[in-house]
Order: sequence, then structure tokens, then C-alpha cells
Amino acid sequence: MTDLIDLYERMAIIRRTEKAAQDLFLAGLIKGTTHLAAGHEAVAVGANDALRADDYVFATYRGHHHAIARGATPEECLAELMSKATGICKAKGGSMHLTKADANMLGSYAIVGSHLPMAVGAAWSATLRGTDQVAVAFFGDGATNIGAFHEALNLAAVWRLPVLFVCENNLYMEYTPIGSVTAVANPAADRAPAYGLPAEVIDGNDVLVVRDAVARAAQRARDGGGPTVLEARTYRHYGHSRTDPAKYRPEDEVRQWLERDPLTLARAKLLEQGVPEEEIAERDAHAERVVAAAVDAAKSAPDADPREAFTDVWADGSATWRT
Amino acid sequence: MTDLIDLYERMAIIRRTEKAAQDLFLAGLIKGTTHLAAGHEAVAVGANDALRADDYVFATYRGHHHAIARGATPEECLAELMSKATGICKAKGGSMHLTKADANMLGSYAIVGSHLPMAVGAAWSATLRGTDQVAVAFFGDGATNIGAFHEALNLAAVWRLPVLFVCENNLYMEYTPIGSVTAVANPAADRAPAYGLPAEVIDGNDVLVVRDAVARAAQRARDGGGPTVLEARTYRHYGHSRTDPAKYRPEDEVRQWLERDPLTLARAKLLEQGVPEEEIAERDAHAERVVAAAVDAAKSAPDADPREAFTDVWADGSATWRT
Amino acid sequence: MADMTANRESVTVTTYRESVAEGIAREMRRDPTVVCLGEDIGAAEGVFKTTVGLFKEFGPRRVWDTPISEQAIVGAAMGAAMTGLRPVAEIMFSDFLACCWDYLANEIPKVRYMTGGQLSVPLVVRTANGGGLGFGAQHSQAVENWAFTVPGLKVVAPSTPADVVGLMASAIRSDDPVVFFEHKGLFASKGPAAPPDHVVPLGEAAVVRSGTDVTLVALASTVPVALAAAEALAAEGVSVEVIDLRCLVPLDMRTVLESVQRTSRLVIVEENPYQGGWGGTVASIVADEGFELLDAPIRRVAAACVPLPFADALEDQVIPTVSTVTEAVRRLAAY
Amino acid sequence: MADMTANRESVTVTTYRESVAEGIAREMRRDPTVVCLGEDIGAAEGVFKTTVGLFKEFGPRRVWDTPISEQAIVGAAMGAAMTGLRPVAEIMFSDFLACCWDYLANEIPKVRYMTGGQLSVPLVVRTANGGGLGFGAQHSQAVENWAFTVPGLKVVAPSTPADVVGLMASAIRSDDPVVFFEHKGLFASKGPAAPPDHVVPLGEAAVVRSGTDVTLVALASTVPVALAAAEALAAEGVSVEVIDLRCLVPLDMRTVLESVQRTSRLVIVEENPYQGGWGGTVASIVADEGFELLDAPIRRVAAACVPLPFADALEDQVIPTVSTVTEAVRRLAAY
Ligand SMILES: Cc1ncc(C[n+]2csc(CCOP(=O)(O)OP(=O)(O)O)c2C)c(N)n1
Ligand SMILES: Cc1ncc(C[n+]2csc(CCOP(=O)(O)OP(=O)(O)O)c2C)c(N)n1
Ligand SMILES: [Mg+2]
Ligand SMILES: [Mg+2]
Repeated sequence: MTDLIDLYERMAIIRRTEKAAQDLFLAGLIKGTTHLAAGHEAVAVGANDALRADDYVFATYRGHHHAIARGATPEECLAELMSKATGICKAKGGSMHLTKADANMLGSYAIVGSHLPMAVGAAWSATLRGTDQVAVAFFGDGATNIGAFHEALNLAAVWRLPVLFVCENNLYMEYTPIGSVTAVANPAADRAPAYGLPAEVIDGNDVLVVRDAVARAAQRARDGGGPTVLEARTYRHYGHSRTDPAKYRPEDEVRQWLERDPLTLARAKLLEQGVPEEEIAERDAHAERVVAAAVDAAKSAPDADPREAFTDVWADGSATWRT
Repeated sequence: MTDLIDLYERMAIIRRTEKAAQDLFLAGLIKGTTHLAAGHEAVAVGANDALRADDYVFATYRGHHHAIARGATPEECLAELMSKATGICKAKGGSMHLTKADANMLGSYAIVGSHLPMAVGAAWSATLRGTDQVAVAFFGDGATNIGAFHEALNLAAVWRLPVLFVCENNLYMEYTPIGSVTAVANPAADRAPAYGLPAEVIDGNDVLVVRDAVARAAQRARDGGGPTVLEARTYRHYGHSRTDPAKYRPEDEVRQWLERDPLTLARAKLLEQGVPEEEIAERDAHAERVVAAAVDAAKSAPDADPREAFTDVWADGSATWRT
Repeated sequence: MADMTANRESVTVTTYRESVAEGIAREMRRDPTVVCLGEDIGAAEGVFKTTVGLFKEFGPRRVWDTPISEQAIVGAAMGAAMTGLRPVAEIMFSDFLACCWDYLANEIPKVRYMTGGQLSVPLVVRTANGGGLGFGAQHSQAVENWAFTVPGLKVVAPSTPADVVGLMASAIRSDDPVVFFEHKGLFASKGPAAPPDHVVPLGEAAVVRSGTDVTLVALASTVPVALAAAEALAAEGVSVEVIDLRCLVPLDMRTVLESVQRTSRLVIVEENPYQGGWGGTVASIVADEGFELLDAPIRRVAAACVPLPFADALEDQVIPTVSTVTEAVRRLAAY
Repeated sequence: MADMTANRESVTVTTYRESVAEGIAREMRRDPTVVCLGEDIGAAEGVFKTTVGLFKEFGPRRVWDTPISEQAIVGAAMGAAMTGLRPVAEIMFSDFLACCWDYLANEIPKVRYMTGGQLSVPLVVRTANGGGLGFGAQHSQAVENWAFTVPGLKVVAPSTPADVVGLMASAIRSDDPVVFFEHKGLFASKGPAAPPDHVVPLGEAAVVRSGTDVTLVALASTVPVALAAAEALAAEGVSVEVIDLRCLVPLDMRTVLESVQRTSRLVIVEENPYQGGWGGTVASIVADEGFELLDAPIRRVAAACVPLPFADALEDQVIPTVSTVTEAVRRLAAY
């Protein structure tokens, strides 16, 4: 188990990477779209700290935090977003598909809900191979209303697989409050009984709370106790994507959640624990430096090689579909 | 409300139609496949008696009973199965797609679960048009594990639509016991809370129980109370389809359920009510005559016109896709 | 009267994006049974801003925000269409049609036929289609071909603001189901606004530039590409006729064959991958019925058979560009 | 040694149906990471009896019955394939691919590419495809073309028992995802059993009958139709070469073009509707690269562009038959 100060630093690095991504997007250096996870850091960092290196993680288009929490460097992530040859997916994936397979972070998927069955399959595979790995799918509140969610949870429950379904409930699906399109108050947790699964609604902004809950669920899964549904309540600091100013969110709500910023909460706990302010400041400064260096490195990296457009379709590396 | 003796007669007609279909299939006069509903009669007849003529009904490939309960004649159904020009769908649909649109029986669908969202849409349409019609989707236990089920129930609940989800739980999806592939004991009813919906598990072999439950749910729906999930426990007398001998079902189970045959139950109640045996026998004989006449008429009807292959693609009746 | 400049100036210019909302609004005004549903289309006015103004004008009983439930959206639209409404369902990105493909492939196009004509499904499924914006493999596909493989769907893909309005009118009024592809890469493009009561019939291709040497058949985003190529080639003395198909079903092969009769040379420009593309069907019809008209091979300029990459520099390699089209036509003209 | 009769008799004959289970079993024996999942495939041995014996031989840890959850089936197979297994997922009828189309269209074929080669998905999705059995509009389609529109999937559709085994071996061993279409109408058909260790590489078409006048390109169920037509035409003095494509991806155009070089005439026989069919792509390649080889129009004999009707008499009108193919070839030979 990692010290809180180290978890704090990881969150700080993610936060700054997201800020950098936003700035680079606004500066026109990032094309396409981004879905920033600033505000969600505690879920990724807390969960990762409760998992083993050989456990599997699946994320959504809002997945920068999970890639970095699993060990992707800000540089390779930003390089990806900036269409650089050094991008983590060779600039073929982009912001929505950050993947760090060698850290068992098995991808970010941009079709809502699609990765839940994949995580079930990874857990199934672990069982069949006789390991005690677990698989974790992180997904949004909005994903709980799509068919794949239902099929995944039922299959995982019936086969009693070591998989964790972790919902990052940030109260909105894009611009629409989740409550207005969902029949129950806790979109993930309130569905768990429909699959006979245990569930917990947790504070997704408290990194230690997340770690504890995930640790317990992972242990149960490793012990053959089957899947768990965790619903981590959190909030995104930016709009849904790109330049969305998120005007649809009441000011009061935004203010209250910003007060519960996961970094603020962690900092308060650190001070409580007697960690000196300067040490925290040093960690912040370190995060700042790491990300600044990452931005510089990504900026000066070579552009993606156009020839890469025609590789990686098939296992032999080619894109040949006919003779 | 119809007298029980009349409901009995309707069930008897369905039962004999299914028997006729089986015999005709074995005699090689019906091609393709059939999914017989013998054993499920009480669900269709009971529900229909609680519904209005302007309510909408959607069924599955196992839908003969719903078509006939809504007013399709055994003759037009059997003619359809026998590929006759007089078939209810001009022999273009077959057993799996019996439809009686002018009785608001809006089709039988052969992709499991697909019609649940359609029923939601019909209920939505009724609301928007300011009528107090309700829509009913009948489906099997196996359908509760597919994504469309989940999406339909959530949308219906959120929009508080006048729709009834009636599961005919006959304990099996094809050859597999439903319990072995479903995470909860009552596959439909135990899922209702995930959508904040009321649910009831009912005796699907007791036509009066079904009628009462559907009547209550329909009234609630008309009153703006939203959807209800009903799970009618029942049993099929034949195999899943065609010539399946259903060897996978324990003898004891089959025997117990055959003792609870919906016709047997209704007959017992009639006798209890003091209806003379002869009157019941007369109804049986009537059913026998109706179906025998239907078989004869269907047999002697003209074969489907091959030119019909090229009609009914487009609203103008044509199949023209290019100039 | 002869003041052409004044006349020209009086033609209002609008965007393709605005024309989507305008096209829907016109039909909602004339027919109260037209209702819209989709994700974030109401108060938020759509992620592509293609439903701007609808919620405000028609309110929550005509414009419905849905959960992320593509099957429920299209399935409910189908049920509503059977029972007296004319739903217009939005699937945000056309890639997501894969999440409700059962409805497009197995239910909606077949129900009239398999019920022997008992049921009608007058609905429109609209969706933002195509690439060129750096949205990557799962948000950039041109998937008209998925729909094209399924008899029973009308398939519409306009290329200009006026056509968006005119084809939307036909699509919504159609008693047949229509899949309406709005091209993401064209949303910002401009053109003359549709006149009042503008209706473009389904299945009529437009000859958008006349020419005598080569026929260039295009659809949606490839229409401006084809026009730019034709312009470039004109400077070289190659006269290119450009046909905007507008619809894949009904497919206006008469216009294509008449053009090939004049030019004897055919190039087809598709945004989708070569394998399984609609251009194959067009080419095969011409190679059959128009075989004697041809003086040269039929060429298809289509996307490479790879998923769409994120980086612009890579995406440009994959999707046909003005220069690849120009080069293909130039070579064919010289054949 | 010279006793040909004895030799001939020693060739075991088997069915296409049995060959499916045999092909899977062989791979399960040689590779413990091969696992099967699907609806009713275990104790019930599959609704088409194409998994007979597997549950008995390999038990419940290798052969898994699933709920009716096509997305979970294929999605889980994908997750398992990324993490060390080689899953073989059954989708009972190919029409139901529409219920998990997102995985086939957007996830499985793209994940290697969009991760820059980080992930592999070595899986097989097998499915019973095609018509001719009176199963109606939602259980009879030949949907290879859905898969054909999506780069990144290998698409296999065998026509003989031995090819079923040999192509299954290649499919399961492939590190690329494969959609394996087993034709319902061929299940009962018979042919020589596959020899031990039989492996047919993906992407190699077979010239199943040599001829000099017309090339007939076929796939799966249309192969026996084409062969019967060729036989009938031989009696009339028309020499027909029949090519069994076996796979749509990789597509063996070399074999097709070489044949057309000899015959100068091409007819393509598809079970699927004409619109959007793979024959369009084949025709367009020949109309481009083989234009100078052609002495006649390219003809496609495909299904009518309608949903599939239930009644046999109607279905026969829609799907190509020996007589429609014979007639098309006869006319083309006389061109
Ligand atoms: C199947 C599908 N439908 C719609 C979308 C468009 N979309 C992208 S993100 C999003 C909202 C998702 O909300 P949620 O699951 O709460 O995740 P969040 O973005 O809040 O993290 C939508 C509708 C999509 N990507 N996939
Ligand atoms: C999406 C889909 N998957 C699989 C099938 C094949 N199938 C037809 S009926 C059936 C079993 C359905 O069981 P249930 O819902 O309990 O209905 P029942 O047949 O018992 O009435 C299956 C798996 C199908 N038609 N559609
Ligand atoms: Mg959210
Ligand atoms: Mg059942």
C-alpha cells in the first residue's frame, strides 16, 4: 500500500496532464476531441493502488487518468493527443483510446458500455488460466442504461467471475443529468441486486475510500466471491468534451463539488496526518515539472509517420486484404 | 369480462390449433420451424381478456396463442404455416411472425427481446396521441438477459409509459434451464426494482389469475402509473421447436406441470362453479370442430403466389430499389 | 430585372448544420405527428447542434431526451411509427448504429414484408456520419454500406444545405423507413438556403457539374471533393461530369448510365473502405448494363481498407482527397 | 495398388455439420487455450448439432453455455482473446450478429490498429448463415457482407466438409479475428472427410471445376449451385470454370483474374441481395484491373433486394437457383 503522499502526487500529475491537454487543445495543438478526467483522479489512483500489476483494467474515452494511474507517462499520452510518432498508440488511437497493454491497461473504448463484456471476458480468461487476477471495468453513470451493461453484469454473476464494475458517477451523461434518464437514484449500485451482486456507493473523491472499497472487492473476487459493483460519486471539472463550458450545471453544484476536489481532500488528510505543507508543495512542484517536461518532449517529438496508416491491421503488421 | 367457460373455449381452440400445427409439421405439410405455445394458453387468453381492443400486443416467435387470443382465426394462422395464399401474412412471415394488425396485435418477432422497445414506443405513441391505450410485450424468461430488455424497461420507467412487460417464464431458454444462465431466481420480476417498477410473479396457468393481474396493471398504466412487470410461471407442452423431444426436462417436472395444464385448471374451476360437464364437453367439441374445419380450409387453400415475393417491401407495394 | 448581382445576393446562404434543424422544424410545423428523440437533442440542442431551436419551439412533448440506449431509441421509434407517429430518431454518431443494428437490419426493414403488408414504419433515423475530423476509429466511419446491404431501408446522404432540407422533407414524409446520413465533415459547409416548401424526391441523383470526358460519381462528403477535382482537371482540359447520388436507395442508376453513355469513362469516389463499398454495386451495374458504353476500366477511389486512424496526417492517407481523385481521373482520361 | 475402387472407398464421407464439430475438436485437442461459448452449445450440443461431442470430450471448463446475451458472448470472447485464450464464440443464427454488431464492427476489428498494435484478438465468431430452409426474414440471411464492409475482420465461408475442417484450423490458429460463416443449407451435405492435420490457409480460393468459356465465382451455398449449373451447361457445350472463393477477406482476386484471363467472361453468384453484395467488389476489381480481359459484361446473379419470405415457393424466387445461374451463364456465353 502506497503512502497517501505518493497517491497525492499521482493525482497531481494526472490533474496537470489534463490541464495541459486542455491548454494544448485550446492552442490548436490537439485535434479531434478530448474528454478530460480532472476531478476523477481519486477513482483511478485509489483503485490502481488496490490492484496488482497483473490485474486488468478497461476504461472509457474519458480514460487519461486510468492510463496514467496504470503507469503510462504523461509524455506518451500527450504525444498521442498531439498526433506524434511517440504517442502511446502511435497517434492512431487518440485521446479516446489510450492503452497501456504492457501494464494490463487493456484499452479505452469510445462506444459507451462496450468494454464491460470485455472485462468479463478477461476475468473469465483469468479463471480458466487458473490465475487469481481480477479485471476491472471503469465506466460512467450514463453507461448503466445501455444493453451491454446488463448482459455483462448478468454473465459475470452467473459465472461468478473475478470482475469489478466501477461506475464513475459524475451526475451527467454529456449534458443531461443522469437522474432525468435513469429510473433509479444510484444508476449502478441500485441495479446490482438485479444480478444478485453486492454493491456499494462510495465517495469517489476520497482516494483512500476508493482504495479500500476496491481492495475489499478485489479480495472477494480473488477468493471466488464473484463480481462487485462499486459506484464512486465524483464530478468532472471540465465540460464533457473539448470546449464544452458545461453551462447546464448549476453554479452551486459546481462550487460544492470543487470544494470536494480529490486533491483538496487528500491534501487536508495529509495535513491532518502531520505531513508538512512544504512536502506537499514539493510534490505539486514535482508534478508540475513532470508535466511541463512531458509537454516539451511531446511538442518536440516527431509527427506521426503517415505510413503508419497502413500498419497494425493484421497480426503480421500489414493491411493487406486481397491478392 | 368474459365468462370462464368462454375463456376455456378460447384456450381449447388454441390448444387444438397447436396440436394441429404439430401434426401438420410431422406430416410434412408445414415447412421451416414452429414454436408451439401449448401450455401457455392462459397467459394469452387471460391477458387479452383484461385488455381493450385498441390496446397493443407484441409477441415472440412463440406467438400463435397471442395471435389467436387477439382474434386471428386458426385457419389464417394454419394457412400461414402451410405456405398458403390465405395465410395471415400471405405466407411471407411464417410461424414466427404471425401478426394481426387490425386487432392491434402488432407482430411476432423472432430476435429475442427485440419487441420490448417496440412496445415501449407504442405506449409512448399512445401517450403522445392522448389516448389511454396500453401496450403489452409478451416475452420468454430467456429474453430477460438480453440488452434490449434492460434498455426498454429503463426507458419505459423514466418516461412512465403505459406498457406492460409480461414474461412467460416456462423455465427454459431452448434446452437450457433458465436458472443456470440467470443471476436471479425470477428473471423478470427480480429485475423490476432495477427500474423502480412494480412486479408480480403469478400463476401463468390460471387464466383468471392472469386476467386479474393484467387488469390491475393495465388500469395502473391507464391512470398514469407507468409500467408493470408481470412474470407468469408456465410450461410448454411440446419441445422448444419443431421436433425437439425436450429430453432435457426431468420427467417429474413435466408430470407436475402437465397436472397443472391451464385447461385442466380451468375445467376444475368450472366444475366447482357448477358448470355441467356436458357444457364443457360441448366447448371442447366446438373447439375440435373449429380447428378441424380450419385445417381442412387451410389444406385446400391455394398455395402462396410466387409473385408475392416481390411485393410489400415499400409502402407503394413494390420492391423497386433502383432505376 | 437584369441586375444579376442583386439577385445573387438575395439568395440566403446557410450551413449544412443549420439546415438539419431547419429541415426537421419545417416538417414538425406541418405535421404534428412528427416527434424527435435522441441523446442530448433537447435542451442541449444536440452535440453537433443539429437540433438547435427544436426544443424551444416544440417543447418536451415533441423533442425527447433519451438515456444512452440506442436499441430503445430506435426500437421505440419503430413502435411509435407503427402506431401513428412519424418519429425522427437521432443516433449521435453513425458508428453507434452498430449498437442498435438489429433494428436497422432485422426489424424495421422487414416488418412490412413479413407481415404481408400489414404494418408500416414511417420513421427516420438520422445520424452524423463520416470522418475527416480526427475522431478516430470509433467515431469517424462512413457506414452507409451497412444500411446498403439491407433491402427495405431507404438510404439518404445529402451533400448540400438545400438538399439536407429537401431530402429531410421527403424522408420524414416517406411511409418507408429512411436512414439519413448527415456528414460531420460538411456541417460547417455553406450553400444557398432551401427555398420554402423545398422537397427533393428520394432516388434522384443530381448532375452537379456537366462534362464530357469522365463521369465522377460521388456521395455526401465526396461530392465537394469530386467538384474540386473536376475544377482542377478543367484547367488541364479534362471535362468531368460530377453526379451527386444523394441516395443509395433508391439508387438512380439511370442518371449514372446516361452520363457514362456520354463520357464512356467512370470513376466512383467513396469515403468508405473499398471492400464492401457501394461503389462496387454501382460499378457492377455499369460493368453489366453499361459494358458497351465503356472505353476504359471503371475506377473506384475509396478509402483504404483499414480502421480510421486518429492523426490528421494518417487519416489523410486513408480517405480519398482531391489529389487522389484528380490523379485517378487524370489517368483514366488518358487511358 | 492399382485398385482405384478400393482407394475410392477408403475415403470417408462425412457431413458439413459433423465437420464443424470435428474442426473445433481438433483444435481444442492441440491447444488448451481454445474454449467455446454460446447458447445451448454444451450439453444440448448446439441447435444445429454443430458442437456434438465437445462438451462430453472437453467438459464445462472448455465449453460454456451462455445466456441469451450476444453482446456479452462476443464481448467476453474479445476480452478473453486479449488475455491469452483463443475463444470460439457461437452466434446461433448469423442474423443475430446484428445484436452484437458493435463488437464485430467497432471493437474487435479496430483494437489492434487503434492501440498501435498493442493488442491482439485471436478469436473466431462462428455462426449459422444463409437461407433455403424456410426460416423466414429474421433467420435466413446471408450476411457475410455486413462483415465485408469492416476492415480488420477475416471472413470465411466454406462450402465443403473438408474445407470446414481445414479453414476452421486456420481460423482458430489465426492471430486475427475471424468471422466463420457455416451455411445452414449445407449442414446436411456430404463430402470427403478432412484428412488428419488438414489446414486450408485463409485467402486461397479453390478452382473447383476447370473450364474455358465462362468463369463462375461462388461462395458457400452458391458453390454447389454453380457446380450444378456448370454440369448442366457442359451438356450444352459451354465450358464453365467454377471458383470457390472460400474467404471474402483475404480476397483471392489473383485466382479470379487468372481465370478471367482464360475465359474472358465472368458471372458472380451470391446468395445475398444484389445491393451491397460482395460480388460488387469482385466485379469492380475485375472491371478495373481486368477490363482488357473481358469480352462481355460482368453478370451478378444475386438474391432479389427483398427480405427473405417464408414460403418455399417464394424463397425460391428470391435466392439464385441452378436454373437462374444456368440461364445467366448461357446468355453470357452467347454474348
Ligand atoms: C453507444 C454510445 N452512445 C452514445 C455515445 C456518445 N457519448 C459519448 S460520452 C456520452 C456520455 C457518457 O456519459 P457517462 O457514461 O456518464 O460518462 P462520462 O462522460 O460522464 O464520464 C455519450 C452519450 C457513445 N460514445 N456511445
Ligand atoms: C437474439 C437472439 N438470440 C438467440 C435466439 C435463438 N433463440 C430462439 S428462442 C430462444 C430461447 C428463448 O427462450 P425464452 O425467452 O425463455 O422463450 P421460450 O422459447 O421459452 O418461449 C433462443 C435462444 C434468438 N432468436 N434471438
Ligand atoms: Mg457521467
Ligand atoms: Mg422460456
